[in-house]
Formats: sequence, C-alpha cells, structure tokens
Amino acid sequence: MSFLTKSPWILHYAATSCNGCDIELLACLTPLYDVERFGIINTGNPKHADILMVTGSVNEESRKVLENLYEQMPDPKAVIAIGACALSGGIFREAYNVYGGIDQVIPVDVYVAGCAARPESIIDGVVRALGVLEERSKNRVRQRKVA
Amino acid sequence: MNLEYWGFALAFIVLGPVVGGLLAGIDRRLTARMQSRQGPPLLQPFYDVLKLFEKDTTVVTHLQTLYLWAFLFFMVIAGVIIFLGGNLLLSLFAMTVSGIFLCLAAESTNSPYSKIGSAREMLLMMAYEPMLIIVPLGFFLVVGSFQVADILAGEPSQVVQLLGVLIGFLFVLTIKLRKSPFDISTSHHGHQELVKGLTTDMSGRDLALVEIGHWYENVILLAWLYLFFGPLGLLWALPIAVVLFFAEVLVDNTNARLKWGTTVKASWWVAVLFGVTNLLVLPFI
Amino acid sequence: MLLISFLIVFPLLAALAIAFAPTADLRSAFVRWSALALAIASVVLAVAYFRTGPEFFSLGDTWNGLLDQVFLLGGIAVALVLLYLCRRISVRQWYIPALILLQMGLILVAELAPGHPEVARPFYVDSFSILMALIVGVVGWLIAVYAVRYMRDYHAQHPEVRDRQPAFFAIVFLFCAAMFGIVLTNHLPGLFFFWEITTLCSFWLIGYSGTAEAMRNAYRALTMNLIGGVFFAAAIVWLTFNPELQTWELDVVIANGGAAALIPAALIAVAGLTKAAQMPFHTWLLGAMVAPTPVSALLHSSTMVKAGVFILVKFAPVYHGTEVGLLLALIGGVTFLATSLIAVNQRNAKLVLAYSTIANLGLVVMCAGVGTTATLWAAMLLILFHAVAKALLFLSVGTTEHLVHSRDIEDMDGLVYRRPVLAMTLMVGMLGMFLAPFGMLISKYTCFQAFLTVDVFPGGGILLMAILAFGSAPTLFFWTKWMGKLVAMPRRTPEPMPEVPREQAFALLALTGLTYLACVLYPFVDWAFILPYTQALADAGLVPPPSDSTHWETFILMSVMLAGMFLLPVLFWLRPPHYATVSGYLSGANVAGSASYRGAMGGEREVTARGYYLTAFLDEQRLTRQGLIAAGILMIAMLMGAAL
Amino acid sequence: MTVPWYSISALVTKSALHKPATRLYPFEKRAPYARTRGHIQFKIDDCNYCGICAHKCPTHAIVTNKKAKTWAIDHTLCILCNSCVDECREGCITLSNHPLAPLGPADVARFREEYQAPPPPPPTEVELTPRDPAAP
Amino acid sequence: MSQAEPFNEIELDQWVATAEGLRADGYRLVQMTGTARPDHFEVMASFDKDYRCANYRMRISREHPQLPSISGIFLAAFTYENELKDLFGFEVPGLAIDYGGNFLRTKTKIPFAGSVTTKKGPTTASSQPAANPEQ
Amino acid sequence: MANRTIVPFGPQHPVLPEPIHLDLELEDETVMQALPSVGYVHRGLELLAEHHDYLDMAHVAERICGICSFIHSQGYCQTVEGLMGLEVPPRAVYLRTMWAEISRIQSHLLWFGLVADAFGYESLFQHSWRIREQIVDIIEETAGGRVIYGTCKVGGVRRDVDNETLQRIGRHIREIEAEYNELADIFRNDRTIRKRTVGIGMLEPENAHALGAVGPVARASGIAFDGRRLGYAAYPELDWEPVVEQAGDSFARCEVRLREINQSFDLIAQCIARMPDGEIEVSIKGKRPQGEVMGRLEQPRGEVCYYMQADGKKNLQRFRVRTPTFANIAPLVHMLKGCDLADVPVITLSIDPCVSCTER
Ligand code: NFV
Ligand code: SF4
Ligand code: SF4
Ligand code: SF4
Repeated sequence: MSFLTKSPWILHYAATSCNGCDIELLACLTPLYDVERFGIINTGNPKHADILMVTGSVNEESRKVLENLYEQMPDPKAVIAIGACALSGGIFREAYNVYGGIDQVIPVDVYVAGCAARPESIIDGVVRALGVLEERSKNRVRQRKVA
Repeated sequence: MNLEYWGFALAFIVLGPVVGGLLAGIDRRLTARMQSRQGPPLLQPFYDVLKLFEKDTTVVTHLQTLYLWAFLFFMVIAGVIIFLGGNLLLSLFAMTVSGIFLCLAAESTNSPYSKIGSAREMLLMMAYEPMLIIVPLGFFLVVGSFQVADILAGEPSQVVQLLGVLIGFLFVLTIKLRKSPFDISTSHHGHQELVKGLTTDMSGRDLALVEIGHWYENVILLAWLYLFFGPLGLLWALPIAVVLFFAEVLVDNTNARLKWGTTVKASWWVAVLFGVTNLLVLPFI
Repeated sequence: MLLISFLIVFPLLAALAIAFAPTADLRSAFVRWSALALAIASVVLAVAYFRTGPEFFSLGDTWNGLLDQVFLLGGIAVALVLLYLCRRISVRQWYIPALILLQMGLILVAELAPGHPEVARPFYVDSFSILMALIVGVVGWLIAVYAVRYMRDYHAQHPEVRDRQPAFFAIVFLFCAAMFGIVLTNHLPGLFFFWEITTLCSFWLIGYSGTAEAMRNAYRALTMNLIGGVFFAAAIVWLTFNPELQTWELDVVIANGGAAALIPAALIAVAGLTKAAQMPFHTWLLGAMVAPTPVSALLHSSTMVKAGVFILVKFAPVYHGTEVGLLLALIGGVTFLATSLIAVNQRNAKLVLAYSTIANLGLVVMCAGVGTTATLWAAMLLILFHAVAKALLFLSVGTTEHLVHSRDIEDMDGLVYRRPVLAMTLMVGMLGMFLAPFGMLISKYTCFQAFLTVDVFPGGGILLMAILAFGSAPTLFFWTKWMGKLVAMPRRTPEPMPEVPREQAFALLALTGLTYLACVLYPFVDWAFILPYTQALADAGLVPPPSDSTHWETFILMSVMLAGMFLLPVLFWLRPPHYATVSGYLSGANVAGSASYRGAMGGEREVTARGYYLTAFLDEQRLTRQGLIAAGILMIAMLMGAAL
Repeated sequence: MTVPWYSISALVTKSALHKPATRLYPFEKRAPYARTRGHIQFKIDDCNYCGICAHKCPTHAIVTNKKAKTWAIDHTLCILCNSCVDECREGCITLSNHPLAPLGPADVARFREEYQAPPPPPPTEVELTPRDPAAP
Repeated sequence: MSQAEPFNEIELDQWVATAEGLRADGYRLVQMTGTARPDHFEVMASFDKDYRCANYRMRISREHPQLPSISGIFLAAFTYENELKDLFGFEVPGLAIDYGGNFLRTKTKIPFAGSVTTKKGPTTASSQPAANPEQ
Repeated sequence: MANRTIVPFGPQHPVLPEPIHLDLELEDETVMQALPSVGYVHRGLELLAEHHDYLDMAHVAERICGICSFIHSQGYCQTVEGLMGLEVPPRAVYLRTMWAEISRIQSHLLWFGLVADAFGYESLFQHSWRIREQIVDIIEETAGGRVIYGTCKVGGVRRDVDNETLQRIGRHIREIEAEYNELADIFRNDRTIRKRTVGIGMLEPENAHALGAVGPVARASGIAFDGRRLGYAAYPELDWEPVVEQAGDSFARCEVRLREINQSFDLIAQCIARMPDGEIEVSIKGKRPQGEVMGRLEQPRGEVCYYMQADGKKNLQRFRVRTPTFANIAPLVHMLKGCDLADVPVITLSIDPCVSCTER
C-alpha cells in the first residue's frame, strides 16, 4: 500500500472561482468535516502538495499560474477539478475572459460536479483521487527500480 | 562514561525519530481536539514522512540537499551529546550549527519566501540563543558542571533554584517548537504569510529530512526539559516534562502569531528578567 | 638572542632593500622572500624555544646602555616624523601636535630623569610571545604574498592614487619589525618606541590613497593612538618615579601584581584599549577600512590591534581579581555587545569585518580583565583563531571585491556557484569566526565557564556572561546572513568572472588550511603554547593554577563534528543525489524560472531578496552613542579605581 | 468583560474534553434537507421532448431532440439552478438530494461525446440604438 | 436607489472642474463606468453625499477616446480609470497609478470597445481536454 | 544590486484563499510599496448580459461571488424590478431581508475565521467555522444550497419558508449567537490579537472619505454610512442603527464586523417576528426592463452598485456592478504603506477582500 493515500497533502488554487467552491473546500478543513482525519493538510505550497484542487475556470491569467503550480508539484500527483466552473466553465462559459474548464490547461483526474460542490462531494472526490495516486505511486516506484 | 550512556546515545539515534514522531502525532491530535476536530491518526507524522520518501524530490539547487544533510547530522550530534551524558553547552552549540545549516538550505534556493523564512529563523535564533545559553549556565552554577550526567545526579531542589530559568526556557521552547505566538519562520499547521517559510522550496526526501530533524530536535528539547526535573527520578521527571511539553500545545492554540520584532524583544526581556535575574539571585537561594 | 635580533632587524633591512629596489619585479621578489624568511624565522623561534618558560636576554651593560639611547633617539625621531607629517593639518586639529609633544615630553621626563631605572634584560621569549611571533610571521607572510599582486591590480584599477608601492611595502615590513619588537621586548620604553612605530606606520598606511577621506581617517587613527601613547608614556613616567615600584622591566611590573602595579597597568590598559580599538576609541579602526585590503587585513588580524590585546593579556595577572580588571572586562563587554549589534546593520563587507574584529577584541579584553587561567587560555586561543580567520576573511573579501567590483554583501550573491573556491575560503573564515566546532566557539565556551567563577564583585561574572550570551546572538545573525548570500543560487546564469590570481589563491588556501588546522590542532596549541605560559604564571603565584576539566568525549565529539564538516561535502561530491530541478516558488506567478514573475503592472518583474539589516530595530548611531558613553564612564571609573 | 487568556483556554480545553464536532462523513452520512440540491435526475418515461427544460437552462446543460427522442444532460455544466425542474410541465426532471459521485476523465468524455453537449450559442446582438435623450 | 437620481449630462471639458467642485462639497466617489454606443462612448460617474447620489454622464468620441483623469482629485478613481482603460481602450492622461492597460489583462483586448458582441476563442465543451500523460 | 526585497504576494497564497496579488517591495520586513493587481479572477461577466436574458442573469449575478451571493441576486432583482416598476410582495421583501442578514452573518463569520488564520490563531479559525457551519445549515434548509441560494428571482422569491420553520430558526439563532458571543469576546480581549491589530493599518476618517472607502472599512473610521439606510427592502421598517467605530485601525474594522454580526442576528429575529403573510412573487408577464438606473445596496463588505441600461428587449443593454471591495482597494493601498510584511495578510483581511466580487 502506498503511503501517499494516507497522507495526501493538497494545494488549493482558485482559478476564477466565485468563492462558492473555495469556501466549501475550506469548510472541508474545518471541524465539521475535518479532512485531516485522512491526513489531508492544506499545504498552500505546490512543492509539498500531492493533490492540486482547482476551483473555478481558467482565464488568461490563471492559466499561466495553473501551469506553473502544476509543474512545481513533484510527481506522483493528481488534479481535482471542483465545481461546474472548473469542470466546464459553468455559467461563465461564454464570458469573454474565460477559457473554460481547467482540463484545457492541465490534465484532470477527478471531476467534482456541483455549483457549488458540497464538502461531502469534495471528500468523495479526494477519495477517488487517492486511487489514482496509489496507481501512480506504484508506477513511479517501478520506474525508479528500472532506472 | 560508562556503557549505559553509550546505550542511551544509540537508543537516541535509533528511537529518536520514533519518539519525536509520536510526540508530533500526539501534538496534532491534541491540537485537533482543542479545535473540536477529530484529528488525524496518531501515526500520521510517520505516514507523512514515509510518503515524502515515496514522492519525487525536486530541488532548486542540488546543494540544498547537502545543507540539509549537515542540518540532520548536527542535530543528531547534539542529541548524542546529551544522551552520552555529555556537555550541555556543547550540545547547544551543535544545535545552533544545525539550525544554521537549515537556514543555509533555505537561503540557497534563493526564492523570496524561503529567504524571508530563513531570515526570520535567524532572527528567532537571535531571540532564543541568550536564553538557551543561560540554561546550561544555570545548571553549571547549581551543579558545578555542564555534564548532563552530573546534572542528572544533582539535587532534586535544583528545579526550584532554577525556576526563573525554567520559565524562560519554557518561553523559548515555544519558539523552538514553532508554536504560536512565535511560529513566524515556517508553519506546521495553520497558514502563514510566508507560505511554508524555510521549507517552501523543499520537497520529497529533502522535506522528510527536515521533518526527521525536527523530530530529533523535539526529543532533544524534551530531554532539556527533563534535565530540570531529572534528579526527581524518571517516574516523576518524565511525566512532568511531557506535560509541560504538551502545555505548549495549549499555548499554541490560545495565541495569535506575533511579529518578529515583538518576539525578539520579548525573548530578550524574558532572558533578562527570568534567566539572568535567576542566576543573580542564585547565591541567595 | 640572535633570532630575536634577526626578527627585529631583518625586516628593517628588508624594508630598506624594498624601498630602494631598482625594479618592480625585484621588489616583489624581495617582498616575497623576505616575508618567507620572517615566517621561517618565527617558526625557528618557536621550535628553538618550544615549551620553555620565559627566557630573558641581557645584552651586557654597554649594549644595554646603547639600546636605551637607541630607544630614546628613535622615539624622538618618530615624534619628529609625526610632527612633520602634521605639517598640513588645519588649525582646528591643534591637538594632534599637542598630543605628540605631550607624549614626547613625558617620555623625555622619564628617560632623562637622573637615576631612572635600568633595564638589565631588555628581551625575552616566552610561549605567548612565540605564539604572537608566529602569528605575525606566518600570517604576515601570507598577507605580504597576497599584497604583491593585489597592489598591482589596485593601482591598475585606481589610477588616481599615486603609486607609492616601494614605500608601501617598506612600511609594511617596518610594521612587522615593530610588532616583533613589541612581543619580544621586556624594556618598557622600548616597547613604547615600537608602539609608536606601529602608530606611525598605521597612519601612513591608512592614508595611503591620499584621498580626503583617507587622510581624515588616518588623522583620526593617529589621534586615538596618540591618546593611547600619552597614557603609555604616563605609565612609564609613573614607573620611573614611583619609589614602590621603580622599574622599566615588563616582567617585574607584572610579577609585582599588587596595588602598586595597578596604576601603570590601568594606564597601559587605556593604551591597549586604543590600539585594540575598544569602545571609546573604536572609530579609528572603522576609518581604517579605506586603506587597501591587505592593510586592513594586517591591521585587523596580525598586527596593530593584536598589539593592543597582547599588552592587555600580558598584564592580565595584574588585573586578575581586581575591580580595575572587572571594569576593564566590562569595557570589553560593552564593546563586544554594542559592536556585535551594530554589525547587523552593515552592508559593507569590510565594515562587517571591522565591527566583528572590534567585537572579538572586546571578548579578548573581557578575558584579559578577568585574568584567570581559563580566560587567559581563551584569550590566547581567540587571538590565534581570530588572526587566522580574519586575515582569511579580509583577503577573501579583497579578492571578491576585485571580482564583483563591490564591497556590498548583497552583491556577493551566489558566489558559491560563481567562484566556488573563493566562496569556500570565505565560508571557512566565517565558520571559523562563529560556529562550533571551530575555534572561536571553543574559546567562547571556556569564557562562559570562566566568567561564571568570577567573584570580584557579586554578580560581576554573571553580568559578563550575560553580555557574552547576548552579544553572541547577533553575531550568529550577521554571519549566517552573509553566508546565506554566498550560497544563494543565482536566479539567472551569472556572467563569467575573472580567475583568482595564483598568488592570491595560494595565500587564501594557505590561510584556509591554517584556520582548519588551528581548529583540529587546538589541543596541541594549548599544550605547546598556552599551557607553558599559564603554568609559568601559576608557578609564580600570579594566577590560580590551570585546571583541566574538559571531558575527553568533548574532544571526540568535536572531532566528529569537524570531520562531519569535511566529510559531508566529500560524500555529497562522491554520491550526489539525482533530483530534478524546478523553479523556485513565486506564488505561481513565475515567468522566467525563479528569476522573474508576472508583476502587478502586467510586466515581467525581477525577484530580488535583500538581507535583513534591522536598521529600524537596531540603530547604529544610537548604539554607538550609548556604547561610547558607557565605555567612557567605565574607563574613567577604571582609572579612578586604580588610583584609589 | 472576560479574562483575556482564560476564556480561550477554557474554550479549547472544553473542546478537547468533549466529543469533536466532526461529522464522520464517508462513514456516517447525515440525512439531507428536503430542499438540498444534490443533482438533477431524469425519468425518461414521462418526457415529451418539448425542449422547454433545455431552453430554460441557463448553461445549456440539457439537450433534447424531439425527433430522435433523446434527452441528455451534461452534469459538468449544470449549475443546479433548478430551473429545469421548475419548468418541466411533465415533472420528469427531479432534484436528488444527494450530490453526484465524482467523475473521472472517462465519464466526462462520455458526457461530452455521447451526449453531444451543444457549443455555446452565439451571443445575442444587443442593438446599439442611439440613446433617446427623452428617455429617463 | 431610485430613478429619482437622474444622470446629469456634462461636457467632457467640465469633467475635472466638476469633480473638483464635488470634492470641495464633500462628495465621495461612488463609481465610474462606461458604455459603448455606436458612434461614441459614454462615461458615467456617481458621487454620494448623505445617501444621495449625484450622477454624471459624459460623451467621449470613438475616434480619439480620451478621458482626463480625476485621480489627482479622488485617488480612488485610479481603479475605475484603469478599468475603463482596459475595457474601453480609453486614454487616461494624468492617471496617478497607471497600470498601462494591464489592470485586468483580458484575453480579448478592449472587450467593450467595438460592437457590443465579442468573438471568442475556442469553445469549451467541444474542445479537447489537455492530454493526461498516463492515459 | 538588491536594495529592496521584491516579493510576489499571491496569486497562489495560502493565507488568502483567493488569488489576490500584491507586488511587495520590502526593506527588511517593512513594506515600502504594495501594488495590488487584479485580473486573476476576471471573467467579464458584465458582458454575459448578451448571452443570458435578464431573468437568467439573476443566476449569473448570484455567482459573482459565493460569499455575498444572496445579496448579489437580491440587488440584481431589486434593480431590475426598479426598471420594470414592479412592486414585490411584502413577504418576499421580508424573506429577502432575512436571507440577506443570514448571508451577512455567514460572510462575517467566514471573515472571522480567515483573519484569525491570517495571524495564526488556528483554534479561533476552526471554532468560528464550526459556528458558521450552523448558519450554513440554516441556509441549506431554507434555500437548498449551502452557498448559492438560488431563491431570489425577479418579482419575488422562489421559495417560501413556512412559519413554523421560521420560528424554529428564530430560536436556533439565539443559541448560535450565544456561542458566537463567547468567540467574539475572546477576539476582543485577546492580548496577542490586539497586539496584531490595534494601531495597525490606520485609515484616518478624512482619508477614508477621500479614498472612497465603503462598508465596515468606512464605518471603522467613523463614517456612519450604511447602505441599508438607503431605504430598500424591509430595513426602513426595522429597528437598527449603523455600527460605527472611530479608531480606524484594523482592530476597529474587526470590531465593526463583530458587532454587525450581533446586529444581524437581531435583524433576523425582527424579520421573523414581523414576517407578513401572503404572496411571495408578482407576475412579470408582459413586462420588460426599460430605462437606466443605478441601484445601491449594502453588502457585508459595503455598498454595492448596479448600473443597468435596458431598452425593453430580453437582454440588458449594459449591466455593471461596482462591488465594495473594488472601492476599498485604494484605501487598502494606503493602509499597506509602511506596514510590516507580517501585517500584510492581517491588513488585507481587515478590509475583508473579495476578489471575485472585485474582478467580476
Ligand atoms: N460583500 C461582498 Fe462581495 C460584493 N458585492 C464584495 O466585495 O463578496 Ni464576494
Ligand atoms: S461552480 Fe458555482 S459555486 Fe463553484 S465557483 Fe463556479 S459559480 Fe461558484
Ligand atoms: S421540459 Fe420536461 S418534458 Fe419537456 S423535454 Fe424537458 S424533461 Fe422532457
Ligand atoms: S438545474 Fe439548471 S443548470 Fe442544471 S440542468 Fe437544470 S436548468 Fe440546467
């Protein structure tokens, strides 16, 4: 078993989110949901993070930021898109400064629907991402052995 | 130096991280409960570090790893000195060296958050060094030796004689454990204007080394605390030390983070008012 | 005796040869080989008198008389030269010639007094003077080797400065001669004569570039040293006329140890404080920074300031256990604390070094004031370690300055990646200055222990200890900050730099080796130079006998630490980890790697990170003022204490 | 006026001694409120493919095809505004109180391909009439 | 909030003087914004005093859209003026803190300027997601 | 040569969950210059009026921000209703007022947590969010969403809340208030918090006025402007006074919000007590918005303005929102000058910035 699944540290980035999904993500960290039960810490630092959680769709500026953050995260890593905006642009899909879902910029592993996504769904999303991470961790270990 | 002490030193090297990790685990759990949260499993710190070993390591400069090795090396030495029953002042110096290498590791990345973090760590060192130096000196005045073994063999009343020093030490312990109100150079839990300060640009194994180093450090600090009560015997001293150690968690949860200026001033005043004063009145107690 | 005269006379001859050398190459060769000869001679001296107690030399009556005359006439000559040098000062600086005349007068009063004391044994060697001679000889040699090339480059870079290299090197050698004289003579007026020569030389060297600033600083140095000289002369006058203790022999004064010796000791202490740039007088050393770097190195590490602390340590047995001693120690303490704090403010690398020098000398003064065996031990080690490490640092900074064209610490960013060897020498110098397991820390450690046992005045020792504890903290800060600059990864590929000249590299590496060696071999140094000296003093009942309380595992652990410092880089070099590199964290706004980010105005913006100078927290001017006042009061108290 | 340091210490100590407030979510699920907007459910039996729902949907998450008798929703677009539920006269769209399970890339691709979510319609031309100075 | 707070039409060259007057009268700048019209732009600004809004409207030519800055009078105007600059492409001489057209950094430059409708880049739902390296 | 440290503060930064960006120029840790930048959340939703008809735009308006979501939809609907000349039934008005005040409490409690987090007071952060969660539960029970209400529509509200539930909520909020008061007292009296906020980030009354500060920022500097006094919704009929503080520092801004939470609890109770019976919406059949209007409301963060132009078509011609945080940027720049780096998050959060509102 990979220890990655026991201690997934997250990085949250609000792309062009309306804050709705952001605060739901924050709510996950607070007493009522307390994801630290699963070893989750909101690190706020890409270099420590295992899971990138993005709320909101990408616009001109946040696109570059997302790319930077994703690149600075060490492998194995996973990306969760949270909320309709991050999935597809949601109601802002047609706005002139919006590119759409974040999968246009970085690969997304788990999509959590909702507007706003509920903390429960976000927790479910993390659980699903853990599966992805476990898989990648195994591959990674194998690769290292070969190398 | 007898065999027994060599055993202690060996045990420190091997078991230090285990104890330190457990302390961290209890700390996190306790913190969570104080915040009305369920909190992570007790073994969470170990999961974290084991995970970090699974992760890839990315560096800004390769040399940062070297500095981190030195950080860990000197931290272990500092502990070994204590557990050998050796010279407390020397152990403190070794700890300082280790801290400086941690700063260098952060400085070497040359990214602003790490650098500000390390500058603040240096400021903190500047803040707590005088008080930390006063502790062994206090023991020296009471016991007549810097040797840990002699201090342990001292009179049980030494903690009363050194009460001021103990208070001062507890004060700077908050800094050393990176707890609120003095968690200004990096943040373990909670968020910080410096992101992760010192450790911002470390990842994977590098970060794991830092974590392990901190575990060792925590054990060393616990040992320092233990020394005050050492002559009371293990049965009394260890629980008291552990309780005082975790009292820091309470402090952590009941204070806002202060700024470095306040921290430096406060620690120096504490060192003067409690540390130096205690030593001055020592002949009269 | 031959050796001694060689050490004093040879540099004089060398100075002449250098001054009149027909070609620059020949001059350089003279400089190199004479300096080497001096170094070898000092080593030979060390070997010849290895672990002996003090040994005194008499020249026989005629020669002794002649020597008196030489010292007298020489003193007058020095004074005349000084007066000549003052020919262009403004009226407002009337006090400089006044001071010269005053000390001239004093010394003439003493020397021309009928029945002034005779000196039977004008020279001596003991292990402390051997240690000092080694420092002057070896470090002086390396600095001289370094200076040859440095001065050539210096003049290439500063065409506006008049090229007076022959005189420059001649005076450096003159300086060395005087230093050897100071550490080897037992003859107080003789000592004073050498003392004045160093004043003269330093004046000339500081004013070398001839700019207005240099001249101003040179005159400041001169004034301060003259004040010291006056006090020294006063001490000699006192010793000439005091019926209780009428002697010109250094060892007699020290051996007296009683109240009678206290007054001259206190007067000489003031002289020592000026030379050692302690607090009421410290500004001259800061001004000395305008001189070419080898001069700074010379003044700071092996000569000049070391003469000051040498004399103080020499008199330590007199200060031991007296209020005067405690006050002296406190002057050192005030200096140590204030300058350590001020050093945090400094961006100019040479000023950082200057303040650190003053602080470290303050520490030595503290030790001398306390004057127990342990502090003597610490003081001597401090002198040694400081000499080596500071010389290394100054020379490294000089080289760095030539490479990056700045003395600003901020501009030394990433030196580890740009000139690894140079950065390494700088780092070793700094480690040597403040970090376990290197030298300075061993001494500090001993100081702590020793100060705690001071019992002149209740709480006095605690006060000294507190000063040491609080002063060490900022030291940690400013050195680490500087090291941090050196190790910082350049954000962009840096421009290539010129090579370090071979000779300079040699001097730097040799000093690095010495720094390292001094740490590794400090037990040997202890055994070879310090123990015999303290033992002799203890045997004479001047200080309590040395007690050896260092546990053996302390040595082992120190060695492990030292080995770790060495082996970890080697290990790293042999088995480097293979990690991927990424850009530094810039809140996700990176544009060009770690170097720039997307700024608020939309454009690309360079990241910069400046070190902390805490100018708002610690104010240089305020600290200086407070230090000056405190030290001034303490000094007056010390003099009054001695008189009462 | 409370004693400064004491009250917070009391609060955290009290919290530490009591059961944490945490809802142990995946292990214990609490009952949703009646109005909780979880996700959109569709019962195809009653649908007459009138397309009102698609028309009313602000994000065009629903596509209906009267001829082919298909009805599809792209959950990644749905903002749970509830308009479709309110507007459907047949009552075949309902709101589940339970949020949708997280989706993987494959699920999303399926939505996007199989259901052929429409490209966003072109923006409405807003007529640029010169402002009538008489208008308020 | 009511239509009882009508927009006063003023000429562009009275603008700065008006703002100065309002400042002297103790008004607070509430907002500034613009609209695109077929043949000109309009700039609307509102000022508040004692819960009453004074609204103003100016016309700005399309050929040479220029709006003199009032950020020297109301510093708060710098955000609005920078926004106008970005969204409508105005020139704002005298801007106190000038972001140089990089205030919002939009994908579509000057989105409000031309006709009211805008062209968009690639559309969302039908476009391809970024490739996932492990699939 | 590095004379200053130049740090990008944000866009991704853990202290501020939102992507705000500041260019900081530091000497040691003193901020010599702080330049905020926007654009990381700019969506351009004002122009979405071209894509969505004026009814759908209510959904867009609500999603300008997930924190002050309800009042945005309320403001949008109210302003459109003004253009259409609709009279909203009193029950709807009261329900809107109640939700608006619940939303204000929710927003202020959220801010409470974030500011506590900004100066490292983690336990206060967690406890405030624990209390906030109870408010969110009320929102979910009455509206169906936790952050997006979706209850406001042009002409009234979409959901009614039955009186029994209202009474229950009325009782429940008193319990929540008691819990909250404990926390607020801790905040007010804690020495370390005072150390971090008192005298930090000064905004003098004249500057507050000149820089156009709104909401708690202005009120903390002694300016008694509260948008709810403009006379919309049920506020004229309710019994309340704007909260005003004089000090103008970060602590005063915090204090204003702390007291406003109590005020909002009280307003909710009043709304529930006076809740009229009757319809919850009017028919909008055959009516279209026409004309031009500037509507103003009070958000948790201050006065928000909606400007609309319509010509009787389905789509609005111009829709424009000026949010309180946008107005508070200039005061923020003023406050940040000369502060410490460690104060940056605290001062920034003392204006309670909302970036998605600011940038729309
Ligand atoms: N209150 C509020 Fe808003 C609005 N309008 C703010 O600036 O929060 Ni997102
Ligand atoms: S999905 Fe909805 S709630 Fe989430 S950010 Fe987008 S608009 Fe806001
Ligand atoms: S409105 Fe109802 S009946 Fe009509 S297409 Fe939609 S689901 Fe079917
Ligand atoms: S809930 Fe709203 S967004 Fe979702 S499908 Fe129905 S109408 Fe569309």
